[in-house]
Formats: sequence, structure tokens, C-alpha cells
Amino acid sequence: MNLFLLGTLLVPLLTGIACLLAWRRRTTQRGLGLAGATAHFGATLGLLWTVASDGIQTAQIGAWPAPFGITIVADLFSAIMAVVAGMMGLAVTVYSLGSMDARREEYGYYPLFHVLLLGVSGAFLAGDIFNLYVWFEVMLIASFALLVLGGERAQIEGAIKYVTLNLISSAFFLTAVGILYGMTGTLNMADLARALSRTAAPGLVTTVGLLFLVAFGIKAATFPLFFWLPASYHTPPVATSAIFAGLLTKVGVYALIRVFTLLFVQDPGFIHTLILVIAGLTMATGVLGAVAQNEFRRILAFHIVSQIGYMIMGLGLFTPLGLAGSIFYITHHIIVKTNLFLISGIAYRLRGTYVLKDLGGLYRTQPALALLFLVPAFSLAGVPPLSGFAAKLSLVQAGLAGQQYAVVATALAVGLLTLFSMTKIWAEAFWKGDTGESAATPRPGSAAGVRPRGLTSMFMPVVVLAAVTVAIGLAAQPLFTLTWRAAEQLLDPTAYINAVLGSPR
Amino acid sequence: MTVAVLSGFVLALAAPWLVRATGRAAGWVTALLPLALTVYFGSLLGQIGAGDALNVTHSWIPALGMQFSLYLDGLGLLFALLICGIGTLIFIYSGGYLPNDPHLGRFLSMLLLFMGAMLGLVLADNVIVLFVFWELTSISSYFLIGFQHSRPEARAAALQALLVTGVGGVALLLGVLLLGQVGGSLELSTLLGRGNEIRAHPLYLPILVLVLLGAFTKSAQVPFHFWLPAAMEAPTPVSAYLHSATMVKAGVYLLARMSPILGGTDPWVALVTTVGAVTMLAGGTLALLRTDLKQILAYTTVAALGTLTMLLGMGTADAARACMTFLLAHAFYKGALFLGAGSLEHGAGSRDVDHLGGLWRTMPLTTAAAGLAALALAGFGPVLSFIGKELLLEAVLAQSPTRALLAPAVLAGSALSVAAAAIVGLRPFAGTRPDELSDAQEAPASLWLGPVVLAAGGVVLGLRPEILAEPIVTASAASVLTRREVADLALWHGPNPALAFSGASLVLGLLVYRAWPTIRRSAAARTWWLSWGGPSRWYELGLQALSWLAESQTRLLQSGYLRLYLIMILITANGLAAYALLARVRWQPIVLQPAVQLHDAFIGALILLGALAAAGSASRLGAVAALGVVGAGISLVYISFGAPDLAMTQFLVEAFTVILLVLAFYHLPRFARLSGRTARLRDVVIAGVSGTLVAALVLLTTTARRDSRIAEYFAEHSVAAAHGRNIVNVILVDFRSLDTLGEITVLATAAIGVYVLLRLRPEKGSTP
Amino acid sequence: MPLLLAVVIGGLYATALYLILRRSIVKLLIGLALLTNAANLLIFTSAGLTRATAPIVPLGSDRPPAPFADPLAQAMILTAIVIGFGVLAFMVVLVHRAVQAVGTDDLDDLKATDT
Amino acid sequence: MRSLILRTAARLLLPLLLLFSVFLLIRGHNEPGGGFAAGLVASAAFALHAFAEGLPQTRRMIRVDPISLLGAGLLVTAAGGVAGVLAGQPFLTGQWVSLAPVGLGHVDIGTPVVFDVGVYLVVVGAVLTIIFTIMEEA
Repeated sequence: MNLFLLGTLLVPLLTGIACLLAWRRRTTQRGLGLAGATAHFGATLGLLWTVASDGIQTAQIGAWPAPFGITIVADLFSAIMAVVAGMMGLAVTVYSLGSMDARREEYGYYPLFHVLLLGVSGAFLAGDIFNLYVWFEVMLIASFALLVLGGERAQIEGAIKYVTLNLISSAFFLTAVGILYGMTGTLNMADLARALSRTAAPGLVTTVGLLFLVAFGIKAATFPLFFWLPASYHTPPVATSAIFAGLLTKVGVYALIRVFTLLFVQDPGFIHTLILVIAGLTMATGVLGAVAQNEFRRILAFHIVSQIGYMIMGLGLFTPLGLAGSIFYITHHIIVKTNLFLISGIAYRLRGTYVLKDLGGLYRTQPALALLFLVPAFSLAGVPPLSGFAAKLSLVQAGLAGQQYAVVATALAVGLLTLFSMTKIWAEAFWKGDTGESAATPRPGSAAGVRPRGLTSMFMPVVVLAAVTVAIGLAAQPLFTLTWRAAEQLLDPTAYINAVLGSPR
Repeated sequence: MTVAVLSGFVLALAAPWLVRATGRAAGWVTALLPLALTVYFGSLLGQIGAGDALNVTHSWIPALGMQFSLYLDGLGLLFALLICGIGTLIFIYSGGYLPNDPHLGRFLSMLLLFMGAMLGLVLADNVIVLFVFWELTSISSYFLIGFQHSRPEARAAALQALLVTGVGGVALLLGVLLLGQVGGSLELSTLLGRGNEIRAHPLYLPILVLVLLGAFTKSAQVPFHFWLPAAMEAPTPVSAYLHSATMVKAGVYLLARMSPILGGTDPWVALVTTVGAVTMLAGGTLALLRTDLKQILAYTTVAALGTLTMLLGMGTADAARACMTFLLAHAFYKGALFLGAGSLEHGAGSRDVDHLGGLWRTMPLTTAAAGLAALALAGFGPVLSFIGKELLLEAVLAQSPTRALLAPAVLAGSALSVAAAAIVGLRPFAGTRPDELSDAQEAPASLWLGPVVLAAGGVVLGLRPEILAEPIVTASAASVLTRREVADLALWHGPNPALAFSGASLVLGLLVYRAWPTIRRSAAARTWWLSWGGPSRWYELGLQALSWLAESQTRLLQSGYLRLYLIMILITANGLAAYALLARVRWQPIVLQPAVQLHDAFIGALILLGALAAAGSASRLGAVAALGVVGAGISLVYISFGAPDLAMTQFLVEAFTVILLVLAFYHLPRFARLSGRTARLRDVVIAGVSGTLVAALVLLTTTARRDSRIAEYFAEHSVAAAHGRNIVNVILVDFRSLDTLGEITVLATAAIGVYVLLRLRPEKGSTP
Repeated sequence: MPLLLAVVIGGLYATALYLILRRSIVKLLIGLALLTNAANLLIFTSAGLTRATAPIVPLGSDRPPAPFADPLAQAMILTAIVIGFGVLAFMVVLVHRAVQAVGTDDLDDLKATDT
Repeated sequence: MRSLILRTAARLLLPLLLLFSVFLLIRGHNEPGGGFAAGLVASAAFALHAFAEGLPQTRRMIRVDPISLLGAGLLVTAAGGVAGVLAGQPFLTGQWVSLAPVGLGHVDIGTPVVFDVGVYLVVVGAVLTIIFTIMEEA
């Protein structure tokens, strides 16, 4: 029994429970939240370490052998995702300590946050398709509550769309699970992989695969299913936006990659080509959406959509290099995008707005923030030698090797447009207004020259994440080796299946 | 060599602190690095000049074919010396140009970053590493153009340069990656020997076009030239360094580097030569329509880049030598002219030739430097550029097939240079000094040093080319030609056709200069179409079209109407599922076991009627009640098919749901009918299709169904191993207790969510 | 019987989706509630219908008399029902707050957060 | 709402329903029932009481804040699961003891039963939190 594997699930669960028991005791919850997030990150690191050195880790919950009980399982892909989730959990927790308002903290911010982490981690480790559904729901309900926490009108409005569309997605998911179970009589994913590989009704399997594509496509915010995201991500407090941006859609992408490498591989000529087309369209529509925006967080929100396209591009290519690129991209993106949201929050704390034309002059007054913005912004656009470049490069190379020139061209063009909209933020919020009065106007409600409170713990994670971005970019090889191995595990699921079910008798 | 490339980046990090520590001497201090590098590269001259090449390789990201490999041959050395040598003067100049600027540290930092990137670009062996540095030069150029960032023009120009070169960068990346695929290696040193295979490959033409796109945008070739004059928003040292002496030549470098790999074919010759010649003429002409010194110089730079490109397109040995000589000469005189223009602005307060005049008295050093440099621009006198021009003419006149076209073009181009040289070399300095320039004074040493050294350098190299120019030109031309021919550079080649041509261009050029005021007037009336339909206008239109496309797409997709989102999702799902069911599924006879009994039919009807009532009811309570009926009906189904736990739970949950709905919406009025007939019809169709598809799926599943050995296992072990007789409950609390744990977490979280929604509101205080 | 239930399930999906497409936000809510029920019934039907005994082991025996209804499907549905209930309760209150905040039941008044 | 009939009915039904819910909980492992259904019945009892007597009365009677039931219930389920881990077995592995109290024959008590009690607590806590909050809102 691998304690790290269990800890990845148990730590956020127990932290959430502890925070619930400490209801209304704000200081206690802050301490618990920080300790829990740290321990969780530690557990995920331990998990990745053991998976990388000892191979796929499994645990049969309740000691019932697979496929009868529920298996939790971590291959390299899961472990990488868990580590990044753990890192974001810790980063955003530290950030929250400085940025979250006391009322929201009193009304369950920390328990909800850890339930969210629980759901995300559970989804990464689920070895059972129905269990995956359950963790999705855990994650969703926590995100619902976090999204509305504070009850401002914009939050409520955004939440209506977010909740409705995600419930539709859950309904698709549940429908697909029901049919899958009806066809095969099993829920364990490894067992399903075996059953589906010798199915008598391949057409039906493809149909169910498409249902999963729609269900997870909504969660992952692909074209044309992404509408909930730009409608809601800019409404809650920025720490919430940041953790959403980092993790939620990526769980959808994770699920897409998982089921379309493990379960639905009977008809790659159709399904994976379809995914490739969706990838290209997602990139393009997302970035165009961003170009049309004039508000810091809205631009960032649309960019998430665009970037999802890259993440599933590697899945569509369905080659080791492509998938390795996808996983690399996800890792890079989570770090970078979370960081950008965190930075937008600092700008908000300093200026009291997210509207670009009202920000202005940050370059002069906050050179450090400017530099910190440039790192993730350029990385997002794929400017070398930051992390986004290596990510994009591997996908482009994989695309060229597969002679998918159209999607490669789209990917590169979208990269340029991403750069364009990042420079828009830069020019408006940082360069502009150097001489104007707006630069001298402090945030409403705070005395001139006084640093708003909490900035230190807001800056800390930003600095660390920026450093990680640079490090991943300059020394991409270790991470790439890891994602390459993860991709090979995905493309040859025998090891996964055997780890869960035991070697075939 | 690796240290040499990386040192710029390291110092760039330290520059702001360095400036703080050294104050006004910062420029001189930072110049020590490029100086040291110049010495280092200079020391390699003997070895490389003799035909050697150096190769260094470090592992970087082998999985992506990226290794940090450097390759130093004659071509690379020529550029490295230019970058570091001119860089030394530029850093000294920058310290004097921006002495009190609080952001001098950032400026020098960016400049150092650029220098490092540029060195990396010309020394990179790995094409991806080359691209990395290529992009870094674009990025540092963006920040340097936008250095005076409070000016909207500076920001726009910075963006324009970034986007135009960015498009090229993207093309270049694609091009080199394809090249790597076709050539089987990403190392230039390897690819250099595989030109024949690559040129024969079907992907050759796309590769060529992509690489050329990269080179042309970077080197400001028509129709991408417009970003370069706009980039004159940058502080003058930047214009001199990036936008004249080095960065814009990266495209030329690329063409030279790719010549052995991609060059020599008909498309290459046609494309590169034509674009180069057109750029040469366009740049020369447009230069005459400006009065701002930096603008004039920018356009003459465009013309010079065109000339270099044209020469590389021709691909002969003469042309290669001419290209390298001209490139070297241009870096010297154009650097001197730009810096001189900056000194003028510093000393006299203006860069407009119409407002300048008679400054030779007050600014003698600047005048001397600018005069010499202008001579070089004109291509006359004892300067290196004269040699370059003679070589150019010889090369053009020697090549037979294109001579008829190129010779007149080169004649015109030279004449235009002469005219431009006269404008920048005479206007500000000769004649009488306008009154408003009475305060003009000579620039400080840091500002005159650069122009003087560069202008003098051109003369020294022109008089004694064998010291420096010959080995460099020989070695770099050898890189282009992949064979070594000693370049014999001399000022005097004796009377030959080239000299006659030269003389003709001088006369023509002076005539143009005399007619300049007239030309400007009449041109002002005739070039309106340039601002209306010229390439920079295309750029603007492109941006507008982009934002129009972005906005209309977003309005269409992200409309704010939830039901439109749902419709798009449902149509997608319907389409995919319908396609799969019709095209991918083999339909089989459907087993309809067990048979329908009377009470089943009754329950089915009850559920359907309840659902329809819920959909059609005009009152909230009615709809809620109908929902309850559906729930109850489903409970009955569960009872009839052996699921008492389900039935009980379903029933209880349904009751609570109804209570909740009533509690929450008791006070609301009746439904208003909000949608029109068409909308309702549309929704009926969409929903109906979904329902039909689901029904078909269910039927199909029941045929494909196999018995669950999992259920069998549970039946077997429920009592024996799990101590419970209600198998469903045992599954919930034992076999699959993790699901249940998640489930109650959802329930608990939902309760918190409800609590938070109702208790924590902006309008309510924080009363818990 | 599968045919009948397939029709019923199809009908439930259709009405639920139709309701979700209405402009009235309360109808949307009722549609979502119906959709959960429909999905549960679909799992139940897809897993195979056995008009037989519940999966309960009689006292004194150590396995249920065959044929018995599929207990795993039932457990799944139970979990789904509870999750659906929790989520629906949240949604009810969310809609309640939205109606309060906007003052009408019309979703077209709820589009300020998009572009 | 607070008619005499309702109040009388609530007063009578409350103990009956609570008893029934405990019955459902205990027998759930062997017969239809279980923690969830039992929790719903118990919640219904308290909700009915709140409708009849008013929320403050009910809150006073229950004494604990429903929200703390959520944490407590989750803790009970998780603790039952961790018990297995402490015994060196996978998470949520059932730990059983067989008791033979005089006169009742043979009774198995195990962590899955404890788990069901946790479910029960969470359900009561959740439903009451929801209902009470909505009632206070109305």
C-alpha cells in the first residue's frame, strides 16, 4: 500500500473535514489550509517519485480485488497531473492568505478549496469510470460553491451558466457510463479496456466514445462546448479564478486523454481525427475571443479555451511525441495560467480594476510585477526559451511528423495571436499611462503610498511559479523525459491494465 | 564560444545594478563586454580566415532534437565581429545618449540581451536554437522600440515590428523544422552538405517559401519593409545597432547561410533577386520623400538590405564577395550616420533636414564623421563601400541572363543612394545656420566617439582592405559558396565597365539631388496611394479585420444567451451521435425481454404524461407537481424490477425535491410565455432528436449487453466476506465505499453551498 | 419491455432538454431535475431488466436466489440520485438567488457577464 | 402553517419517525434501508417539527448546528476507512468483530456499519442545513 497514493486523496479530504469542524474559526482554518496544502503537495511529490522509480502504483480500496472493488491507480500521467495540482493548491493557498477577504474565509473558503482539491486529485487517480464520475461531481460542487462564494450579482449570473452547462456535461457523462456498463458489465477502466478491445459492437463503442467526447469536451472547454468558461471565470475573487483556471478544465483534458488512450482506441481514424479538428478550432476560436476582450481576466479566460486546443492536439495526433507534448503542455499551462491570474489579482489589488485601460503605468511603478508578468505571458505565447516554447515545439514537431500541416499552421498562427493579446495587456496595463494621472491614483480606499495589505504572500507564489516557468523552459529535458515516458505508458496500456488487474491468467 | 554567447544574457541580468553602481560611466563599463568579445573573435580570425570552422555542442533537449550547438565559420565570424565591434561603440554611445534616464539600466539590459541573442543567432548550428535566438532578437527589439513607452507611436511601432517579424518567425520555424525532416538533421553544419537531396525533395518549395518569408520580414524586404521606418521610434543607438547594423541583417545572414542548402534553384534566384531589387529601388525612392534624418536613413537601410538580398539571390562567386564586402561597409557607414543623426539631435535639437544647416562650424567632429560616412553611402572615395559597390557592379554586369534587368536597376539604386547621401551629408552641415540653431554645440565624447570611429573605420578598411576585410570576406563568402576563392579587394581596379557605371550613377544621383525639392513636391501629390493602398495600410487593415473577426465571432458564439450555448452543445452531440449510429453501427435484431405487462404500460404512460405536463404547465406549482409524478412513476419502475432500495430512496428524494422547489418558488407568479412559436418548434426538434437518439442507444445497449461478472462476485461475497445480506447496501458501504464517500462529500458541500448562497451576500452584513 | 422503457427514457430526455432550452429559469431547473431522473432510469434499463427478486440474500442462505436484479447498477443509481439531489438543491437556491437578483424569471436578463 | 393539527401531528410523528430512521439505519445492511434513506427520514422528522413549531424551537431542540454534523459525519466515515490503513490494509477495508451478546445470538459489528452511521449523519446535517437556511430566507 503506497501511502503517497493514499495521501494524495486523504490529505485534502481530512483537511477539508478539519476545516469544516473548525467552522467559523478563521485563523484555525487558515493554518489548517496551509498545512493541508503543503502536506498534499508533499504527498503528490512522493507519489510522482515512487511512480517514476517503481512503476504504476495501485491500491484496491477496501481490499476488494480489481475489477470488483474500486481501484485507485497512478501512472506517470496521473502522478504528473497530481503534482501540478498539488503545487497549484499550495501556491493559491499562500496567495489566498493574503488576498481572500475575511468574510469569505469565514464562510467556508478553505473547506471548499480542499474539497475541490480532493475532487481533482480523485479524478486523476480514479481507476474506475464511475468513481471518476463521482470525483468529477465532488470537484464540480466545490467549484459551484466557490464560484458563488460572496454572492455578488456577477457571480450569480456567471454561476447559472457555469452550473447548467456543467450539469449537462455530467448528464452526458452519466448516460455514457450507464451505456458502457450495460454493454460490458464492468466499471473498472482496465477491465473495460480489455472488454472493449474484444467487443462485438464496435460501432456502439464509437458512439459511446463520442458521448464521452462531448461530456469531457464540455468540462475541458473545447470548441464548440466552451461557453461556460468565459461566462464565469472572471466573476469570483481572483484566487478562485486562479485555481479554476489552473485545474478544472485540465481535469476534463485529463479525462479525454485517459479514455481516448485506454478505452476508445478501436476507431482512431475517425475519433482521433475528429479530436484533431476540434483542437484546431478550439485554438482559433479561443484566441479570437481573447483578442476581442479588454479586461485582464476575460482575456486570460478566453486564452484557456485556446490553450485547451493545444492540449488535445497531441491526443488527436496519437503519437508518443504528440502525447508527450500534450502532457508537457498541460503541465506548463497550469503553472503559467494560474500565475497570470494571480498577477492580475495583484494588479487589481494595486489599482482596484481589471479593465485594461484603467490599469496603466504599472511598468513604472511596479517594475518587479512587470517582469513577473512577462515571464508567464511570453511563456503562454510560446516565446523561446520559456516553458511554452518547448511545449509548442513538441506538438508542432509531432504534427509535422504526422503530416497534419493544417493544425500545425493553426497552432503556430494562434501562438502569434496569443503573443498579440499578451502585448495588448502589456501595452495597456504596463506601458501606457506612464505620465498620466491614472498612474498616480492609488487604489480607491487606500491611502496614497501605503502598500495594500497581503502583498507579500501574494507575490511569493507568483515569484516561485515564474521561476518554475523559466526553469522548465531552460531545462526542459527532465520534464520532457518524464512526459515522454508517460506518453508511452498511455499508448501501450498493457502495463496499466496489468498493474490494475494483475497479469493475464 | 558558449561563454561568449551566454555572457550577454548574464550581464543583462546584472545591468540595472551595474548602472546603479557606476552611474554615468555605465555605458563605458558595459562596453567592456562587447570589447572583450570583439578581441576574442578577432583572435580567431586567423584560424577561421584560413578556412577552419569551430563546432561546440552541449546537450539541451535531445528529445526535441534541440542541442545547444554552435558553429563558427567565416560567415558567423563576420557577423560576430560586427555585433561585438559595433556593439562596443553603441554601449558607449548609449551611456551618453540617455545619461539621466532613470531606466538606463533596463535599456542597457535589453541591449545586452539583444547582443547575446544576435550572437547566438549567427553562431547557432542547431536550427531550432537559431530560431530561439531569432525570436529573442524580435522580443528585445519590441522592448527597445517601445522604450519611450508613454508615446502611443512608440508602442504601435513596437507592436508592428513584433507582429511582422513574428509572422516571419513562425514561417521560419515551420520552414526549418520541415528542413530538418527532409534533410534528416537539425544541425546546419550537417545540412550544408545535403543541399542536393533537399533541393530535389517535393517539400523543397514550401520550405523555401517559409524560410524566405522569415528572412524577408526580418530584413524588411518589400512588402514587409514598412515596420523598419516605423521602428525609428526607438532611441537612436537602437536604430543604429538593431535596425541598421545587425538585427535587420539577420535575414541576410539567413539567406547567406541557406544558400548552399536551398540556393541556386530557379525559384530561389527568381524570388530572392526580384524581391531584393524591388526593395532596393523602393527603399531608395522612399528615402527621398522624407526629411527626418532617421527616416531617410531607415529607407536607405531598406535599400541596402534589398541590395544584399539581390546579391545573394544571384548566387555567383562575385555576388557573394560583393555581398559580404557591402555588408561590412554598410554596417560601418550606416552606424556612423545613425549615431551622427543622434548626435545632431542631441546637439542641435532636431533631426529634420529642413530645419538644419550650417552646423559644420559648431559640430566639426560630427560633421567630419557624417561627411565621411555619407561619402561611403554614396559609394565614392577611399572607403570600403566603394570597393563594395564596384564589386556589386561587376557582379551584376558579369551575370548574363539577368543583366538586362538588373543593370538598370542597380544604376538607379546607386543614383538614389548618391542623392540620399547628398541630403544627409550636406544639408545639415553646409550652408548657413538657421537662427534657432544658435545654441547648437558639439556632442560629448561618448557621442562623437562612435560616429568618428565607424566612419574612420570605413576609410581604413577601404585603404588597406588586406588587413581585415580580405580574410573576412574571403572566409564568409566561402561559407556562402561552399568553396574557397580568395577575394582580391582593392580600391582601384583600373578602368572597367563597372567604373563607368559608377560614374554614371554619380552624375545621375547629383542631378536627382538638385531636383530634390521639386521631386518632393510632385511626389507629395502622387504618392497618396501609398498611404491608401501601401503595405503598411494592409497591416492596419489586417489588424482591423482581425479585431472585426474576433468581435463578431465572439458576439456570435459567446452571446450571453444560455439557451444558444445549450443549443450548440446539443446540436454537436446530436450530430456526432446520429452520425455514429447511422454510419458506424451495425444494427441487429433487438431482444425485447422481458415482455411488457399491463401495469408496465400504465407506469410508462404515467411517467411520460408527467413529463409532458411538466414541460407544458403554465404554473410553477403544476410543473413541480408533475415533476413529482414523474419521480413517483420511476419509483414504481424500480419496484417492479427488483430494486426496493432505489424505489424508497427515489421516492424520498423526490418528495424533498418538491418541498425544496415549493419553498424556493412559492411566491413567484405564473410562467410567462417567453419564447415565440419558431423558437419552441426549433427546441422541440432539437430535444426530440436527442430523445430519439437516446432511445436508440438504450435499445442497442440491451442487445449488446452481457452479464456482469462483477454483480456475480458481489452476490457470492456479500454475506461471506462482507457480512451483509442487502447486496446493494453492502456495495455502498463496503465494496464501493469510496463512491459513497465522494457522494456524501458532494452532499455536504452542496449544503455548504446553499448556506453560503443564502447567508453571504454583499447586501447583507457579515452576521453569521 | 426494453422498447417501452427506451421510449420512456427518450421521452424524458426530450422533455428535459426542451425545458432546459426555455427562457424561464425555473423551467430550466425543472428540466435539470428531469434529466437526472432520466439518466438514472437509463442506467437501470441499460444494465438489464430482471423482473425478479431484489439482490438481497435471504436469511440462512449465502447468496441470493437467481435470477436477481443487478445490484451494482442499483448502487450506482443510488449514488447518482444522492449526488443529483445535492446538486439540484444547490441549483434550486442558486436559481432562487438569481431570480431575486434580477427580479424576473427570464434568462435573457442574465447575460451581463458575457461579452 | 402552524395549525394545531400540524403541531400535534409533528409532536407525535417526531419520535416515531426518528425511531423508524434508526430502524432503517440498523437493518440497512441486511434489508432495504441504509444510511441515506434513514437520514432522509430523520431529516423529514425535524423538518416537520420546524414547520410546526418554528425553526428556533427546532434548533433549540437539536442543539447542534447542522453544519457541524457534516464535518462529524464525514469524520466518522473517514475514520472508519483509516482504521483499515492503521491495520496495514488498504483504505476503507472493513474491520469486523463478532459479538455474541446473551440472548441475541450472533452479531457482526464492523467499520462498514460505522461508515453507514457517518452517511446518516452527513445526510441529516446536509438536508437540515439546506432546509433550515431556506426556511430562514423565506
